[in-house]
Order: sequence, then structure tokens, then C-alpha cells
Amino acid sequence: MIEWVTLATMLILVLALVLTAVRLVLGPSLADRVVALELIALIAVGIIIVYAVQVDRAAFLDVALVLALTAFMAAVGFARFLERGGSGDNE
Amino acid sequence: MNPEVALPVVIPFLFGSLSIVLYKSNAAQRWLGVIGTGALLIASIVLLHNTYTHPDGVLTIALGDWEAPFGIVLVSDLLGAVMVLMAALMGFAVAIYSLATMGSEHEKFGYYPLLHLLLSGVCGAFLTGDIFNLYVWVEVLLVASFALLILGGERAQMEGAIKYVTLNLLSSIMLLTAVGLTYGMTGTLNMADLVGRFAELENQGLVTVVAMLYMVAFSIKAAAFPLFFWLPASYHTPPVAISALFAGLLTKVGVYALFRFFSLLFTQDTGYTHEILLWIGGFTMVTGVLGAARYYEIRRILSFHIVSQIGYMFMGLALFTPLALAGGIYFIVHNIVAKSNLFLIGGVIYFLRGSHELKEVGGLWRERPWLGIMFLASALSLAGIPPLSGFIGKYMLIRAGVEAESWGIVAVALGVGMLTLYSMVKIWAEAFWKEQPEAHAERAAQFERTVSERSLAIMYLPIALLAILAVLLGVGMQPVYEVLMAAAEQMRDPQIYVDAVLGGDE
Amino acid sequence: MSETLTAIIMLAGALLVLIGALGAVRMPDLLLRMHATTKAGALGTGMIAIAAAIYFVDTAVTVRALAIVAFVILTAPVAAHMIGRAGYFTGAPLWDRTLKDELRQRLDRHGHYLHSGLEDTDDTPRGDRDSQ
Amino acid sequence: MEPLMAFVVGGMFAASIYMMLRRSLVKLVIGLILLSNAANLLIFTVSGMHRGLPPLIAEGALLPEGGWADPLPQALILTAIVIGFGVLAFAVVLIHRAYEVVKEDDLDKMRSTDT
Amino acid sequence: MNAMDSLILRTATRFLLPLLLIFSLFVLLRGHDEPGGGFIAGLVAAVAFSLYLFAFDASGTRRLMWMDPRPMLGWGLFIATLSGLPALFQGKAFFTALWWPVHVPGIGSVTLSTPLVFDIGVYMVVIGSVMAIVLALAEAEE
Amino acid sequence: MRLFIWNILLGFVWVTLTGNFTGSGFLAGFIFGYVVLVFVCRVSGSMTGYTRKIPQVIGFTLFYIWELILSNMRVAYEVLTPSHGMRPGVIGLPLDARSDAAITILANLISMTPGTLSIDVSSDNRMLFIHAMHIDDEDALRADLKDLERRVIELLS
Amino acid sequence: MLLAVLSGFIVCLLAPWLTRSLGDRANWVLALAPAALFVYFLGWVPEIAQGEAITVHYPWIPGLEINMSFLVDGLSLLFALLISGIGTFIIIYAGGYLHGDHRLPRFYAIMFAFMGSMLGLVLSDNIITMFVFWELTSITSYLLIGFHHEDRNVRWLALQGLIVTVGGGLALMAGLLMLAVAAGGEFTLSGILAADGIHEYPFFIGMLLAILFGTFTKSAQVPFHFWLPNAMAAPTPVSAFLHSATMVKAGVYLMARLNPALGESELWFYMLGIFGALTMLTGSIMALRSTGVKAILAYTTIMALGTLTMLIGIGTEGAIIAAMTFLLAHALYKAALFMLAGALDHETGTKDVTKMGGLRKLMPITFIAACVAALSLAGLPPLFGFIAKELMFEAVLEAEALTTFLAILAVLSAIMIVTMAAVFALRPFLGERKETPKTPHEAPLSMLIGPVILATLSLIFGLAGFIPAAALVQSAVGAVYGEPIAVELYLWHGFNLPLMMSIAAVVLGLVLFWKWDAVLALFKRLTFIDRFGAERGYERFMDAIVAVAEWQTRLLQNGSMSNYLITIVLTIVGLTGWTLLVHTDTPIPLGVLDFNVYEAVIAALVVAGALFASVTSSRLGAVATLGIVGFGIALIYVLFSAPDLGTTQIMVETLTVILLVLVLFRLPGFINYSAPATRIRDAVVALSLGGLMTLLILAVNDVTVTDPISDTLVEWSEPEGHGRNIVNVILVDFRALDTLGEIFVIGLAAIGVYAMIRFRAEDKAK
Ligand code: NA
Ligand code: NA
Repeated sequence: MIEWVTLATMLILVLALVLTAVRLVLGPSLADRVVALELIALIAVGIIIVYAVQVDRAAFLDVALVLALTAFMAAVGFARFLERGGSGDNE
Repeated sequence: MNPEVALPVVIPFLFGSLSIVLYKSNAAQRWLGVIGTGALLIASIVLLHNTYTHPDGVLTIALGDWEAPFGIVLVSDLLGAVMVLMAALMGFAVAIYSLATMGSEHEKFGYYPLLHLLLSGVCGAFLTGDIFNLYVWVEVLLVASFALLILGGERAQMEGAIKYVTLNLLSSIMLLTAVGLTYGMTGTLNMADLVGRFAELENQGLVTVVAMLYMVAFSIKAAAFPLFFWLPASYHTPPVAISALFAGLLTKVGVYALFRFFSLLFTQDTGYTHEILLWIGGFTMVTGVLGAARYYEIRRILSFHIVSQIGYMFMGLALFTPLALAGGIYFIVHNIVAKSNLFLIGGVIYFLRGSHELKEVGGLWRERPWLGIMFLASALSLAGIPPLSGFIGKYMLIRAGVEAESWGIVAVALGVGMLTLYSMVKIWAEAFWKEQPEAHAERAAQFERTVSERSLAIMYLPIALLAILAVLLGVGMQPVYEVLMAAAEQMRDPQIYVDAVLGGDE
Repeated sequence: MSETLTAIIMLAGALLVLIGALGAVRMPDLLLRMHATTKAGALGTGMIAIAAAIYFVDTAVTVRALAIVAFVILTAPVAAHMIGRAGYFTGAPLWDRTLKDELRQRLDRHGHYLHSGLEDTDDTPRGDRDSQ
Repeated sequence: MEPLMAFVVGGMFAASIYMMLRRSLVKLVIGLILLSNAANLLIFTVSGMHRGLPPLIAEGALLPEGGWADPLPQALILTAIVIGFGVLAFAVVLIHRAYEVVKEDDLDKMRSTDT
Repeated sequence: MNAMDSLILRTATRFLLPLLLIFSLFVLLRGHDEPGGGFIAGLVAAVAFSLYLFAFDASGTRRLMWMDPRPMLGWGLFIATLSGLPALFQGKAFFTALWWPVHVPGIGSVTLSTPLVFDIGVYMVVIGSVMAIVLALAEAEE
Repeated sequence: MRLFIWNILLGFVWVTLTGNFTGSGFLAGFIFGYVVLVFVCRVSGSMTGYTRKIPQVIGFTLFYIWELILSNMRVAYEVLTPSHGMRPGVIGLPLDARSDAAITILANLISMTPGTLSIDVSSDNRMLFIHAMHIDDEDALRADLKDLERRVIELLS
Repeated sequence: MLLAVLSGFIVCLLAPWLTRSLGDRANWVLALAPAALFVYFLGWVPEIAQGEAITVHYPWIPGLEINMSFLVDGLSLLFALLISGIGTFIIIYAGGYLHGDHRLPRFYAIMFAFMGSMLGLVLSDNIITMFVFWELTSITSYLLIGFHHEDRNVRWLALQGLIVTVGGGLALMAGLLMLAVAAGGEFTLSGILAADGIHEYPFFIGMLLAILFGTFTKSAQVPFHFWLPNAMAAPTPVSAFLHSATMVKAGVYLMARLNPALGESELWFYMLGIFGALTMLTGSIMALRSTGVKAILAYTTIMALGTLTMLIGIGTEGAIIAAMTFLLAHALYKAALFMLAGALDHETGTKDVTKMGGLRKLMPITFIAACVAALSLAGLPPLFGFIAKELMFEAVLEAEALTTFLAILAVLSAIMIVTMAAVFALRPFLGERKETPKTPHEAPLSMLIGPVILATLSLIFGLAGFIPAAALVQSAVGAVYGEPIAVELYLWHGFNLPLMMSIAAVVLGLVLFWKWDAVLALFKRLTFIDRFGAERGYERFMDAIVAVAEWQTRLLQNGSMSNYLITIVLTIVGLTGWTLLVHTDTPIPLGVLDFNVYEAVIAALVVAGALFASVTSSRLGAVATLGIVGFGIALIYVLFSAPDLGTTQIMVETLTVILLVLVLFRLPGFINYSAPATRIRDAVVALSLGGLMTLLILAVNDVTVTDPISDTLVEWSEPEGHGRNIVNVILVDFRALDTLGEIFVIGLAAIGVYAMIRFRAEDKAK
């Protein structure tokens, strides 16, 4: 069972990934893109975990752990960028 | 196990990292600079001596005691050892020259560590027997050169650096790609191991395809036609000691790699590959020297000349006879000495006159005859005037060309020789023979006042050393010839290298 | 049993994530999108991690999965706060049906000062108390 | 997967070169980053791709269970990623400084050192 | 304006920083057996310090780091290079790994080794380098 | 005292990460944690107000998770249905919470709960600005938020 | 022998010091060196006169067949004696001429270096060593011609001489190497002269042309003659030495030397005969147009060089005898005349004969010496020049072909030479005294001793032709001809056609002298010669080089990064792609398409992200999309069993974003700098590289590797490497050197970045 469950989960997550990527492309503002990027990072965490289950290798969880810990740094960075006067809108 | 093979890498690593640790003391960095490069020079002399006297003519060290082809092995054959010696020599000369010319700001922001680490990258590239490790060394020296190139932060440096960085990165990535493809085809990274594995491949054409990728990647590094753009765009922008170092070493790594790869690994279709190299060589000679003919700025002239001279090295490799290969190596050696020295002399001219523009300087033959003589020794050597070093190189190559009946390249090489002389004489006539132009006399006098005789003497020291070497390499050629012919014979017989690396040399 | 539980939680988490993604696409302005992505994304991912913990039945793995959950839930609101405020301050437009905005007029962009509007009501200003 | 990746890598190479040709400093550096990634993926692809076989050895075992994906290209790519990071960090700051000095994003307006 | 002046970020940073740092040590020490290693650990630590930088300011981050990034990277390089030398005294080639099994409470029977020293060098270099870059940029901005 | 709790906490983190649930494992974690704290506190000074009561922490965590689930259902509803029903707005919530920790926890909690998202705290830390999906009934919303604030303050007192 | 040849260089090193310490008398002391050499070479005469040829061998670079081998036979000894003998007088003369010049030490040094080179050239047996000296004469003469280098024009003229002679020298080098190959790997002249089969060398014609290109340029044959008169910019002692007796004769020497080996070909005859004769005529005509004392002599030198070339080309016994006789005669009178011209110039301050007059009273010795030397130049009895000219006429009439053509040219030039000899010897001295910039009086002893002795020798050799014949000419002729020939030289050799030609030449020449002013005016109007002359050709050539250089640099190094990138990319695609298409036989197989949907979607997102980043006009959009690409790649790494890579990719991606946002906000947004056509071009270029990479991957993917080295590493990892994360064991142990290099890269980048940011910041602070 776990095979089709992981596969289904994977497909759902990938669908979510595509949708979020659409938002990232559409923008319109930088903040929108960053929001999308953050979600992509979270989805990536999910995908990695599902994959670890799928192939029955817990070692991959470590990757998810690192991603979960550091992904928000991108958001902080972009936020800093915006607050420092970087232009957030489409140029 | 021959620990001396690793020393040319380890010594600059140690001194380089120590210099970083002691970044607050300029004095300590200067001392480390001279001692470190001096130690490297000694180590490289020892290395060449041991390599030459070894019955196989090849020394190896398997790092970490992981036997080849599984770990990384450093290999010193005669080609590699000679190149290391030249790198060390240049490093030492430039380190001394820098004592008098490098501003304290440059020292403070890492000039000496960068110098050491550039040398380590160069030496590593010359010694490694592993293609991926070669990529790493190339990156080490490249990033060191990036940092050296921008040291000072002037506009020209930035503009030049962008081209330098971009195009060199493109080349590195091509190299990395080629390494990846090689591993994908053979499952090994060790050069000696590759010789056999390439030969076993069914699809020999694919080997040639990958060879092309290496050729382009290294040709960019070597600044060959039509891939040299980064060099004339950037080499004239940093302080002259750095230009000299670059001129002497960087492109030579690309050339060396071509020599290594196209004598050891890619000899299955020389009729195709080496013919292409020959064409590249010819065009490189011509375009480089024409570029030099155009300019009136000493460093720009010299920069374009680097390109031109690279063409001769290609010619040596492409003709692929023992004499031609020896001639090619000799050309590298000679060029390192003569070209770098010209840059150093250009630096002295700058310190005495405040300009690199030929139209703004003059009167040096009257005032500084010794400088003139040292210039002549280097410039005429570069132009291939006998009995200086450049002549012997040209002679070997032309002779090889005549023997191979490659008339086109012989004609080009000769014609380019004349144009080389033309532009060297241009510098001589303008900077040395011409009187100091009145319009710029004031600045010149101002600059000359700020140069103490002591620092001038320090500058003269490496210049004289290299000038004497330029003469000696020509006049006292016989022992050099023997080493180089032995190196060329090694290159013609890859089995020597393969046996030394894989045969468990203990 | 644990497989079924894994399946349920995992699928639910994934669906939650999908909802977050849908929200990211569908919602009309930045802040509204963030309502979707922050909550659904974080919780969905957290659930997937928990599903994995159940699946592997191994303390080390469980701890790791819980660590993932903790990190996600710790960092997601911080990230949301940072982006939200940066996007808001730099003028990301609000949905035209937004009813009120009590923040806009309190922002002194040049001094990067955000007024509370309560400055006069308290005699113990605490502006710098946390900057040791 | 490898044939598919061949096209992915090809597409990345194309995208990065196209980007670098846009004359803009920023695009140049982003193009370089992409290019570096593309090369890494290329190595990953040509040395064979395997699912679920990380080159990790369980405690007490001598070999990874069930086979392994080739660890050597992974080590190479890791080195290449790190090197790429260093180099690109330099490049990023370089364009930043170049822009400050030249006040120009258009690469074709930076010709003073050539001509 | 030397910080983003976000109370929330600052407070969260105070909380996350120790976690990130201890996580980086963890990744460093077990890298030989599980995913991780000096490089990744160094990056995690660098991310931690960058977070602190974003939440607070450059001078505070410098104080936090205990050692100036430049000598830190210098020492890292020096240590990493030195780790290759002891083998010479045993008549082996450079970078031949040497192992000294030691029982360390908490991690169990850990072997101290030159690769570990090497990895620590890597760790220092990565932190030093990344922070030298990031701090210099941030300070230039300020 | 706070630092000591922190140290214990880091010891736990270590133990859980290494999966080595032994006394010596905890000791190692404690030592590493101590090192990190010495390192961090040289600069940060004291760590201001953090949790003291473990049970309360656990209880609160459960509450938080519950809120999360609720929040997600609400969001799911909004995402999956046409969006015309939303009445969003930004409101300012005057704060009784005083400590940084309390304010931060409150803000993050609000971000994670139904239909609300913390944007920022005023520069004098006395007003929290919140974006809400529905401000049709603003008073009820404010009441909910104040209730949450009370819980947080209690937890940290 | 070696010492003798190298003595020039040894004295060169000592000369500056000697000059400074000896002061005014330095020239007399320094002249002892060439004088001693002269005596030394004189000592060889008896032996060589017997027809002996002696070779001496000192190894230098034996591996490259470059050795200090010397060949002493009649030819080389004749030259060695001329060089050392005339050299002696020149050194003495220079002391007077350049009296008080502070650069005299340098002058002597270069002069001795030149003398040494010249001796080396003529004495070398090894062709490469000879070439070494050959080039050294070019360089040293360059330095000598440019002695008055403050003058822009002088620098230009010196360069001209250098370019022409070195340019020719390069061709010569190729020719000599071909000759060595043709002679079966023989690098000594003696060996080459003895070798068989040179004429069968398939590239004989090319070889010959290359060698002749070298000798023609050096010996100022048409059309390379122009540099020689221009080289008169040199101080007169230099002109007297280089351009009369020595350097310009190097080409003649080499042709004479190789005559036995190459002379039998028709091409040799026609090349030398025609170009020699034309040079002879051109020299005479140019001389007739000149008014400068040195210019007149320079052009007559060209005439002489043409004559010699022509004679060697004719190559009969008589021609060779004539050539060697003429060579000796010319050296004697021309050196004398040049020194006298210098005396005139030195004393009057002008070089223009039309501005001189009536000097016979003030400078009687000069006058007499000039008359004697000029008589020899004109080829009048009883001087040695007469014998030479008669022999020349005789040889021309004997020529195998082109007889009439050569004879007419010979007589024409003889007429004009007579005229100019008269102009030189009579114009300045006879007639009314004219005002000159300086007040003339007799030149000092040092400047007269040379011309007087040399003029006297011209007379003695003319009257007693047996002396030179026996001592020098016969053995030289033997060397050039290749076998011994008996030579007898007499003033009177019967009333024959040559004598009649001589008489006609003298009569017509004197008529021309009588009408010289009119002739001069007429010739001066013939400016087309300047317009179309070879010198214009040289200038055009040099201009063309600069123009081509400009054009090429504009084309290639034009500063446009796009052009650079496109060129490089197209080179990669061209070379690699072409090889892929042509050198691999089968169509490249696609391989097994085996992938999951989600993998494909992630892969597609990576490409889509990359493509979007490359086309979007939003800078930050591009950066953010870079995030997708980065995460996507990380996922691919993870999905295909590389957890460490995934982690690293994520961390690096995060830090890259941090860096970008720290840096980017100062930069402007994207502006579209390119037109649609440009974008299409760029897209094509980009896709070509992408396509190439795809094909490469597919091709390599088709290769199956059976035993990668990594299998061994996996086996070693736990037992030998003490680690269970194999990637990490590789990184810190198996391939620690890579990792060490890698961290040095990181450290270096940090140092560079730090310097970039801070260096200028502190600049500003100052
Ligand atoms: Na060079
Ligand atoms: Na393969």
C-alpha cells in the first residue's frame, strides 16, 4: 500500500509545486514571489520526506531537516532587501 | 613514495594560510612572501633534479597512500617538473620585486597570500595526475588570479575583471563538463588509467569528441585564437608585478594542460586533433602580434604578445615530433622568463616616468643604460634574436616545421617573428631612445623623485636575474636541451608515464 | 495499522499543501495568499513528517521528524512576518475589497518608525529596552 | 531518467548562455550560476542515476545494502558546487562593485579596457 | 538603520541561533558516517550568523563570532593543510589518515583522526569565508 | 536559571539528534550546549524571558497545534470556495504583553491561527498590527485575540 | 680561433671601461684589438694560399647541431682580413670623428660587438652559428644606425634597416634549415658543400628563394636596396665600416659561400644575374641623383653589391675571379671614400657636395686621398678598381645567357659611376671656395690615416696585382668556385672589348660630369621614382600592417562581451559538434526512457525555471526563479540517491540568495538592451550549445562502464576509511587534496571579495 500512497502523495505535492511555481512566475511583486518560494521550500521538504518513506531510507530525512531549518533564510534575506530600499515591484 | 613531489603544493599552502592568519602584519607577510617563494624555488629545484636523475624520469606520490588509480596521485615527470621550476622561479622573482613595488594597501588586503596560493594552484596543476584534481587546481589559481586582478579596485580593473572572470569561468565549466563526460565514459579520473581505458572504448570517435571539449577549455585558458579575448581585456589593468605573474604563469597552465592531454591521452587521431591545434596556433600567432602592433601602451603591447607567443607553443605541440615538443616546452620556459621580465621592466618604467604610454615616456637609454640593456636582453629574446633564448625556441620549432614540411606554419611563425621584433623595437625606440617628451616631463620627474635608489635596486634584482637567464637559456642551452629532449621523449611515449603511475612505484 | 495511519496523515498533509498552493495561486492579494501558504504549507509539511515518523518506527527517525515539524512551525510564522511586513511596507497593493487599514497611516517610512498611536497614553517610553 | 536529463541539462545550458548574452551585469551573473548548476547536473547524469541507493553504509555493515549509486561523482559534484559557490560569490560582488564604479549595467558600455 | 528592527525576528533569532549552532556542530561531527560533514556544517553555522546579522547588526555579529572571519579562515586553511603532515613522520605520504580511537562520553567510541581535524579545518574555512563576505557586504551597506 | 534551562534544552536537542539516549549522551549534549551558550551569550547578554514551566509548555503546544488545524480548515474553505465572501482588513491590536518573548510568541501564534496574520509590532512595542481575512465582526475578532494574548502572558508569567 | 672570433665581444664588454679610463687616446689603444686580429689572420695566409681549408670545432649546443665550428678558407680569410683591417682604421677614425661625444664608450662597445659578429659570420662553418652572427650584425647595426636616436627620423630609418634585414634573416633561417635537411641533416657549411643531392630536394626552389630573400635584403639588392642609403643616418665611421666593407657584404659572402652547392641551377643564375644587374643599374642611377657625400657613396655601394651578385650569378671562372677582385677593390676604396666623406662632413658641417667648393688648399691630404680612391671607384688605371672592372666586363661578356642585357647594364652603370667618382673627388675641392657652416681645415691624423693607407693600397694592388692575387684572391676564388683556379691579375690585358667598354664609359661619364648640374636637375624632376619606389612599398607594407592590426582588433577585441561569448560558444559547438557528427559513426541513441511522472515534472520545472529566468525582464523574478531551479536540482539529487549533494545544494542556494540580495539592491533592473534580431541570434547560439550538451550526454550515456574506480572506494570506505558515509570519506580521505583545494578556493574568494569591498572604502576615507 505504501507504494501507491507515496506515489499519490508525491503526485499531489508535485502538483502543488507546479501551482506555486506559477505564482512565482506571475509575481507580480517580489514579496509574492518570495511567498511562493517559501512554499516551494516547504513542498520540497515534503517531497523529500515522502521519498524517504518510498525508498525506505531514513537518511534522506536529514536533508529535509536542513531544508526546514534554513529555508526561511531566503525569506529573511528578501525581506531585508525590500526594507533596505530594493524595489519590490516588477521593474 | 616521493614526498618532494607534493612539496610544491604544500609549501605555498602553508605559507599562504599563515599569511592569511598574520594578515595584520605587513612585515610578516613580506617575510613569508620571500621565504615561502624561496623555499618553493628550492623545492622545485630538488624536484627537477630528482626527477631527472631518477631512472624512469617520473616521480609519483599517492596522496593518502591510496594507490593509483583510486586516490589522487601527484606525478612529476620532466614536463611537470620543468613547469614547476619555472613557476617557482617566477614566484620568487615577483615576490622580491613586490617588496619594492607593492603598496601597503595591497599587502594589507591579501597580496602575499594570494601570491602563494596562486603558485600552489599553478604547481598543483602541473603536478597532478588526476583530471578532476586538475580542475580543482585550475580553480585555485583562477580565483587567486581573480582576487589579484581586482586588488586596488580601479575602474579598469573592474571592467577587465568582468571579462576575465566570465570567460574563464566559461572555460572552467567546459573543463568540468569534459571531466564529467570522461568519467561517464571510463569510470576513472586518473590520467594514467585513462590511457588504457580510452584505448579500450569501442567508440573511439567519442574520445576525439571529448578531446575537442578539453581543447577548447584549455585553449581559452591558454588564450588561443579565437578564445583569447579575456586576456587583452584585463592583463594590463592590475599592478605590474601582478601582470608579470599572470603573464608568466596563467596562460601557461592552459598550454601545459594541452601538452599533457594531447600527448598522453588524446593521441589516437593526431591527424585530426593536432592539425586543428596547428591551425589554432597559426591564427593565434598572427592575431596576437597584430594586436600588439596596434597599441602604444607597454602593458597592452605585452599582453597581446602573450597571445602571439602562445601560438608558438601550440605549434610545438601540434607538430608533435620530439624536437617540436621540446621546442614547445622550451618556448614556454623562455616565454615565462622573457615576457614576465618585460612586464617587470614596464613596471620600472612606470615608477620612473609615471606612465605606461609610450607617447609619454622617453629618455631612458641615456639615463638608465643598465635598464636598457636588461630590456634589450629580454625584448630581443622575445623577438627571437640569437643567441638569446627566444631564438633557440624559434629555431627548434622552425626546424621541426621544416622537417615536417609544414610550410604554412613555418611561414607564419617567421613572419610573426618579424612583427614581434617590430613591436619590441617600438618600445625600445619610444621609451629608451626617444627623449622624454616635454609635455609629460613634470610628472616623470615627480615620479622619479619618489623612487628611492634602494627600491630601484630591489626592482633591478629580479629583472637582472631574469635577463641573465634569458641570455643563459640561449647561450648555455645544451644542458637545458638535454632535459627538454628527455621530456619530449617522455611525452612521445605515454607508457613511461603510465607505468610509473600504475606500476606501483615504491 | 501504522501503514494506514501513515497513508492517511501523509495524504492529508499533501492535500493541505496542495490547498496552500491553490491559495497561493487563487487568492487576490499578497497578504491573503500568505494566509494560505503559511498555515497550510507548514501544517501540511508537518503532517507528512509525522507520517514518516509513524512509518519508520524508530526513535532516531521520530526525533528527526519531530525536529522537522518543530523547525517548520518555528520558522514559518517568522518568515511570514518578515515577508508580509516587507511586502506591505513596500507598497504591495491590497485587494480592492479590503475594508480597513489601520497601519498605513502610522508608518513613518523615512525614519523606519512605526507609530503605535499610543505614544501619548503612557509615560514610560520603552523604545530601546531590548537593544542590549 | 538519463535521456530526459540530457534534455534538461541541454535546456539549462541554453538558458544560461542566452542569459549571459543579454548584456546586463545581473543577468550575466545569474547566467553563470545557472551554467555552473547545469555542469553539475551533467556530471550527475552521465555517471548514471539510481533511485534509493544512497552511498551510505549501515552501522555494522561493510557495503551499502542493496547496491549503491556511484559516490565518486557525488563527491566531485560536491566539490564543484562548493568551488562554484566561492567563484560565484566573487562574481556577484564583482558585478556589484563594477556597477558602483562604472555606474552602468550594460556590459557593452564597459569597453575601456579593450579599445 | 543598522537592522531591520523587527522585534519578532530578533526574538526568534535569539531562540534559533543556539539551535542552528548546535545543529551545525552535530552535522560536523557525524559527517563521516551520515550525510553531513565540515562543509555543510560550516554553511549551517554561516546561515546562523547571517541570521543574526540580519536581525541585529554587523558589529554585533563580529562580537558574536569570537574570532575575526579572516584569521578564522586562515587558521582553517592552516589546520586543514597541517592535518596532512603528521603522516610524513610515520614515513607515509601526505594526507595519509591516522586514527586514534578514543572513548568520548556521549558520542561513544569515537576515533580522533586526521580526517576529523581536516574536517574541522574545512568547517572553519567555510564559516570564516562566508562570514567575511557577508559581513564585508553588510558593513559596506551600513 | 534561564540559561540553565536553555542548556538542558540544548542537551535534549543533542540527544534527540544523535539518537543516543544515554546519560553520557546527554552529558555530551549538555557540554556542547554550554559551549554554544557561552558563545552566544557573550554578545546577546541575558536571554530575556523564556519558558520556565515545562508542563505549561507542553499544554500550550497542544493548544497551538489545535489552533493550527482549525486555522487550516478555515483557509482551506476560503481557498476552495469563491473568494467573494472575504472581508479582509488590517487592524491594530493594543498590547498588554510586555516582554519580547511574549510579544513574539503572540505574534507568531496569531500568524498561525485562523484568518489572521501578524504584520508588525509598532516601534514602541505597544501595538500589534494584524491582517485578518474577515473583519465583518471586528469586536469578536479582537476579543479572540486578546484571549490568546492572555494565555500567552499566563504561560510566560 | 674561438678566442679570435669572440674577442670582439670581450672587448665590447671592456670598451666602455677602457674608454673612460683612457680618455682621448682610447681609440688608438682599442684599435690594437682589431690590429692584432688582422695580424693573426695574416698569419693564416700562407697556409690558406696553398688552397687549404681548415675547420675548427668547439661544441656549443651539440644536441641542436649548433656548434662553434669555424671554417677558414680563402673566402672567409679574405673577409676576416677586410673586417679586422678596415676595422682597425675605423676605430682609430671614430675616436677623431666622435671626439668628445659622451656616448663614445657605448659606441665602441656596440662597434666591437658588431665586429665580432661580422667575424663570426664569415668564419662560421656551422650554418646556425653563422645565422646567429648574421642576426647579431642586424641588431648591432640597428643600434649603430640609431646612434643619434634623439632624432625621430633616425629612429625611423634605423627601424627600416632592421625590419628589412631581420625580415630577410627570418627567411634565410628557413632556407638554411631547408638546406640542412636537403643536405641530409648536415649543419656545417663544409658538410653541405660536400653533400650530394641538394638539387634533388623537392622543395629546392622554395629553399633557394628563401635563402636569396635573406641575402638580397642584407645586401640591399633591388627591391630591398632602399634601406642602405637610409642607414647613412649612422655616424660616418659606422657607414664606412658597415655599409662599405662588412655588413652589406654578408649577403654577398653567403651567396659566394653557397655558390658551389647551389650555383648549378638555372634559377640561381637568373635570380642573381637579373637582380644583380638591376641593382647595379639602380645604384648608379640613384647615385647620379644624389648630392650628399654619403648618399653618393651609399648608392655606389648598392651598385657594387649588384655587380657582385650578378657576377656570382654568372658563376663562370672569370666571373668568380672578377667578383673576388671587385670585392677586395671595393672594400678598399669605399672604406677610404667613406672616411673621407666623414672628414668633409666633419670639417665643413654639411654633407651636400653642391654646397662645397675650393677645399683643395685647406684640405690637401684629403683631396689627394679622395682622388686616388675615386679613381679606383671609377675604374681607371693604374688602380686596383680598374682591374676589377675589366674583369667584370669580361665576365659579363662570357655569361651563358642574357649577355647583351647584362653588358648594356654594366656599361650604363659604369658611365654613371665615373661621373659620380668625379663629382665626389673634384666638386668639393676644385672651383671657388664656398661658405660652409663650419670653417674647414685638414682633419686630424686619426681621421686621415685610414683613408690614406687604404687609398695607397688601392694603388699598390693595382700596380702589383700579383700580391693580392697570390695571397688572397686565388684561394677565395677557389673556395667560391668549388675547385682551385689559378688567378693572375694585371693592369694591362690587351686591347679588347672590355677595354673599349671602359674607355666608352670613362668618356661618357666625364661628359655627364661636365653637364652634371643639368642632369641632376632633370633627375630630380623624376619624382615618380620616389612614388613608386621600393621604399614606398616598405612604407605601405608597414602602414598596411598597422591598418590590418586596427581592423583585426576592432573585429575581434572590440570590447563587446556578447561577441566574445558568442565566438567562444560557437567555437565550442563548432569543434565539438563537428567532431561528434563526423567522427562518431552511428546516430546517437536516445537510451531507455524510464522515469516517474513526478520526476519528470520536477525536471521540467528546473528547465522551465531556467528558461523563465533567462527571458524575464524582472531582475528579482530571475533571482527568485533561480530558487526554484536550485530547489529542483536539490530534489533531483535527493531523488537519485545523493543526500549530501541535495543538502549542499540547498545550503548553497540559500547563501547565494543571501548574497544576491545583499548586493542586488544597488543594481538597476533589467533593461532590454537588444533588438529582436539580436535576441533571435542569441537564442540560436544558446540553443546550439544546449543541443550539443544534450547530444554529448546521450552519447556518453550509451557507453557502459563496467568497473569504475569508485567500486573499490566503496569497498574500502568502511574497513580502510573508517567511515560509513562514502561520499564524505572520499571528500576527506580518498580525495582530500580536492577538498583542500576547494576550501582554498573558498578562502581565496573571500579574500578577494573582502578586498573588493574594503580596499576602495578605505580609499575614500583618505
Ligand atoms: Na605569457
Ligand atoms: Na555512461
